[in-house]
Amino acid sequence: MSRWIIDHLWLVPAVPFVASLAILSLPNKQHKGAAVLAVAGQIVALVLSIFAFLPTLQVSGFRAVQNFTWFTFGDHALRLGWVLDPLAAVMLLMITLVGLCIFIFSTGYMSGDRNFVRFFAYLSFFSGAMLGLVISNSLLLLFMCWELVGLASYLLIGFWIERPSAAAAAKKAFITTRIGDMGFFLGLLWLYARSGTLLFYDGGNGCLESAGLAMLGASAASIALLIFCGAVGKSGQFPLHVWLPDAMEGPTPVSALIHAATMVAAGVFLVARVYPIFSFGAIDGVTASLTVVVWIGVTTALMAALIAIAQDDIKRILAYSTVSQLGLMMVSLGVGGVAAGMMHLLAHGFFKALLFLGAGSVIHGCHHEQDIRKMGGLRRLMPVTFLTYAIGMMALSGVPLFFSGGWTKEEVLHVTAHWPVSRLPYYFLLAGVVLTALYMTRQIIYVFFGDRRTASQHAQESPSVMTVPLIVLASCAILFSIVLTPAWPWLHDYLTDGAAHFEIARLIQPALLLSLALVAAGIGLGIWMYRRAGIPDRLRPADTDPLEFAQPQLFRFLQNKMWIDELYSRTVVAFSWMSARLSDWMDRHFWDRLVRGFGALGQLFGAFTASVDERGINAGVDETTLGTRGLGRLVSAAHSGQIQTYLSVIAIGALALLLFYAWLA
Amino acid sequence: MTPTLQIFLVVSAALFSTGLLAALSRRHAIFILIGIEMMLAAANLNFIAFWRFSPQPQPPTGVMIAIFSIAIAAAEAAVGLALVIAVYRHYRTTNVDHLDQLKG
Amino acid sequence: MNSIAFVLLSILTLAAALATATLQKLMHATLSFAVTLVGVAALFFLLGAEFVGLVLVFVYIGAVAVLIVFTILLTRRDVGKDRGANWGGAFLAVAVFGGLTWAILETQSVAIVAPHLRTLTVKRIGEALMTSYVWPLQCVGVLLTAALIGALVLVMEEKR
Amino acid sequence: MINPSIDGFLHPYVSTSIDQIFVNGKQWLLSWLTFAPGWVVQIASSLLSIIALLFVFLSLFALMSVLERKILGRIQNRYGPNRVGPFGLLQPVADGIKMLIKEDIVPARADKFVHFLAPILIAAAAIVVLGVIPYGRNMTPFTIDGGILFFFAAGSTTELAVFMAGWGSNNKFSMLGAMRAIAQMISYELPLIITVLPVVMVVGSLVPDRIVAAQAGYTFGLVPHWFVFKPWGATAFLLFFVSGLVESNRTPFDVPEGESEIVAGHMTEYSGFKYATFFLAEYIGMFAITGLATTLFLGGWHSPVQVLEFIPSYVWFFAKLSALLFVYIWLRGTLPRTRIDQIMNFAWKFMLPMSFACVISAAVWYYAGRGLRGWLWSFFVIAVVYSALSMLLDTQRKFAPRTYRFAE
Repeated sequence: MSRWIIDHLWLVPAVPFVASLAILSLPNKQHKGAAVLAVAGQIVALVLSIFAFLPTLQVSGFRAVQNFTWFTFGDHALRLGWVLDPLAAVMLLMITLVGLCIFIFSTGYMSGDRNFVRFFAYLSFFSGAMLGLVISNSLLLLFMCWELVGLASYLLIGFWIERPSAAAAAKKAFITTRIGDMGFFLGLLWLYARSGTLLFYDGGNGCLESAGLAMLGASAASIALLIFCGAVGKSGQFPLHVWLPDAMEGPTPVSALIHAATMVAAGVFLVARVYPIFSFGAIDGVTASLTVVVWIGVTTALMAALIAIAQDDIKRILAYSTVSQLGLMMVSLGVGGVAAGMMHLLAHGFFKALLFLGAGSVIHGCHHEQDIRKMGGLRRLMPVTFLTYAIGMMALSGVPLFFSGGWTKEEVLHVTAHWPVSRLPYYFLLAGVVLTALYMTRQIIYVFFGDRRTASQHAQESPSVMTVPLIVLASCAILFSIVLTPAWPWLHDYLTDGAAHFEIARLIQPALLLSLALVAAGIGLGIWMYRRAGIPDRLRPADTDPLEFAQPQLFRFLQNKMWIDELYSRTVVAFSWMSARLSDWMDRHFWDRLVRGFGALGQLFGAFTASVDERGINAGVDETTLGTRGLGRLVSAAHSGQIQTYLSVIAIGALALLLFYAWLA
Repeated sequence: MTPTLQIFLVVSAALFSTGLLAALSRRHAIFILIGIEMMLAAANLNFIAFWRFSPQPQPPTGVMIAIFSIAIAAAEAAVGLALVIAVYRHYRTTNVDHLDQLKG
Repeated sequence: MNSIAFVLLSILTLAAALATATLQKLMHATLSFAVTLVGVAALFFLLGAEFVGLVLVFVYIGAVAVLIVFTILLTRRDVGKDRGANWGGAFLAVAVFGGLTWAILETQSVAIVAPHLRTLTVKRIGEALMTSYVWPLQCVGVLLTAALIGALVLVMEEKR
Repeated sequence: MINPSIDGFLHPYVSTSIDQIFVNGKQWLLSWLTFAPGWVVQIASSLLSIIALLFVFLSLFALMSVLERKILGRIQNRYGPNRVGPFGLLQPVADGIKMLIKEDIVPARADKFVHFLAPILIAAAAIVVLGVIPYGRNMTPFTIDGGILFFFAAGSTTELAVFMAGWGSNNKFSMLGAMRAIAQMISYELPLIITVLPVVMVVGSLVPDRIVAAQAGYTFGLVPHWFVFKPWGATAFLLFFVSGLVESNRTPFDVPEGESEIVAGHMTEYSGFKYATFFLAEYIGMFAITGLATTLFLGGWHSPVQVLEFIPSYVWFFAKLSALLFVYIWLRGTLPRTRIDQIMNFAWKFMLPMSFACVISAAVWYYAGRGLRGWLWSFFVIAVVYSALSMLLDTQRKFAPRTYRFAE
């Protein structure tokens, strides 16, 4: 069994790919068929992932690798492959499980969309690419899948092409991530140039194993940073985070699957995967590259959390929280807590998907209204959505003990606290925790409490096909914490090749109390601030945010995302416009002239050769043709059209041949 | 006396030239075809005769070739006759003397 | 093998062939063509190639001859007499026959008597067809199919 | 070949000797010629066989002609011929005499030669074919390697003969009849031969004796191993039977001599003994086809159950033969005449594909190990093809306007 799955691990991504192809070949009306195909593909992938998960449980530090030669040029053989280790296995499980829920959800959410079929084709395509990314054992293969998921996200963000905003967002996402991928690709090339292989694990001489690492030497840090660029782009870290909020233009299931649960986590996963390069030559767990990672993570986490406070679009809030959570994961990776980061990634995958789907359900209920200020009072109208959403919110804002998010955040904070370089990140993260609790509370209050406002007048609970995935994900978000508790840190040890053992004493720690206090503070603050949000009082009109009322400049600053987009459009975009204009001018006035000059030369030469033809050659040719024609006339006379004449000629020929042979003999 | 290979060859030669005669002297398109069929039959007779008179045992090459050539001759006859009919449809004649539109 | 039978058969065959080449009535000529083929088949029997003989009768009498008479009937306009034999053709045929016979009689290596025949069973032919001649067999199959379709297309009335 | 272990209340040797009585008789007669050279003996033996054949089948023809008329009479609720002799059994004699003394008319515009040759050729073709059928244990008149092929090769001469008859008697009806006859004969020759293929494939030989021998043996002594009990065999048998009907121009496929439309088809201009010859040829052809069917599918001269093996083999053979003949007569009494275009469509659109299906399913049966599995598989193949065909051919216009593509 285990042998089989290791040999056929490629099936896991292959199945959704095939499904997407099949769906693409369907007629545009075939909604049911498309849905069935996609979900079936996802289910198969899930089952296969479970099969793949089992063998990794048996031995700690299990790692099975399967490499093959893609093509050979000269004496180099470019080899690809797939790897099955705890990291890949848990990612597979998470992606397929969440993906399945989201697929089912979107059969309800997208019902009645004209391009239903296309949507599911893209979705399956994405899931295939993502799974491939997770299992790939070669940086090149990983890069390919990386680009494929980029493409999928582009297609899905711009799914509603008719909306200009969607098209723009898609372009933005694609270009922005491309900037990061540029760095990634450079890093890849450099890595290949130094170590001569792109395989991660290759029986001792893969680029993540001692031999390969040794070859990197001093350049490891730079390579790591270049690769990190890709991660920054993909998972929306600080300089390149601008595309992620805009990506919310896509359908909500897409935001849930791609821009919350899986794809944006790919960056984190990448760092975790090539961690040996980052940590190469580390002095007590600190290297230059890791430090960069930490600071960028911290910046992102805090900034995004701040911006999230002042957003009104329900999905944008979640998007910014995603960004900040990703920053959190980056920090934990940077400070050396790979396991912690991955755990948070997984937990986050569940509850963030849950939140997005909840948001989707809310939006669906409110007839595609996304502004939270227009909602409210949905608590009674959509009870299931409300409960699940609340669970998600708790998990996100890290309420301890019962919610997976809490435990993982504990882990992260724990490792961050012991970072030898500085304690600043730790404090920032604590602030981040408070902020997270705050903006989630704000959102909950706006959306579910209070009395109904314009959009939520006629809202009603979504169909079960949408609510059931919510419930499943919610239960995941809770039950998942079983394997996370410090009392029985099974997942942690599973990821760090240790052996888990139960010890109730570790359950309660001082840090726990601290974070409890922080979360309580955040939520309390939120409730206090927004207790009468949306209710006009004597000074403040209904649709102004209490914070805005209190601190207009600060609020505007945050609301406009700290003017980072504006900054970019002033600098980067303007610069590229400039250069484009310049090259255009060059093209018109310089290169064109040059080309025309050459053209003139050519014409001159042509005229010359033409004259030579006229004078020198033609006459002879004409003579020849005339001669040929005359000959043809002569011969064609013999062509009488009488079959029997031909026959007799043949017979005469045969006879002549016979006689000739006789004469020879 | 038992017939030698020579006799057979002479017979088949006679058959062949009779076919040739038919193909050359007849004016009717179908009979040109028949003449060709007869020549083929003569050729088959040769093949069989040579196989029979070759040292035995031996792979039955002659027989094989004869069988194949019979099959091919059948195909040829079918197409040829179809052609004759098609030609007849156009020119209302099967006299090859009148079918010389292809003259140079 | 039986020389009397041989003589009779060859006389029959050649006579029928000559009739085919010369008879004025098309239908008679066709029938004598059939007789010719029967004679050839009988010669095959004499040579110990029963299978080929049977196939010859089967294909020619059963199919080709019928096809021919059908064609003659379908192109009926100028059936009847087929005038004007071509003496040049006759001369040429005689010349070819003379040349061939002369050559055959000159060649000493063919003046041999048949060795003892190891009977050629249909089974052996079948095995040969299925082993060493399988590709030719397939090709002939394709050829026949093509011929069938081609003939059909040719004789189909063109819609106008 | 002789199987002495025959249980039964007759003494085995007695039964054996009865079984082989004709063979031994022939040997005895030939033993008088020991002094003569070999080829004389050869010729004499073949002459003996021929005489026996002619005797048996001509008498069978006579019997058949009267029995058919009587049975048809029963079917049509009237007496058959019952005046000449006991139960009118001498009717054929009277007919024969009548035919012989009738005037033999040859039309003035007819092609005398061809017109004369046609009946001879047709009768010859019909009779020659009888030579290769095994009528009993060691009772095959002429064992040719590739006898089945010989059967069809000689049988295919019939078409030319029919054509000669039609063309020779320079008559519109004759020509038309001949055209129809040839058209349907050629069309049905394909299914006829292709349905033989599975048997030949399975047995691996074209020799009728081998085919009969391959059908020997019983399961539980009750179910004989005849090919008709295999799915492909059953289908092939049915197809073969129908094609045989057509080949011998019997109802419901007797358009060539459909008296309501064209007086008597290619026999219109024939009278007297020539007509009788045609009649004879038709019946002999019928016997030949049914005999071949018996040989190929009904286990030749084998007895249906083991305990009855003491009954001589030729008895069994002729019993089966007459059963099939009875079915022929029965059909003639039952079915109306089909239209020529319907016959053609049936041939090309149904019979041919089905017979190919038979070949395939025989192959399947062979390679799926001849047992129950093979049985089921081949049945499956047949069923699939059949249902597919029935779906494809289910046109709404059942009563198509008649179209003549065969005679202009």
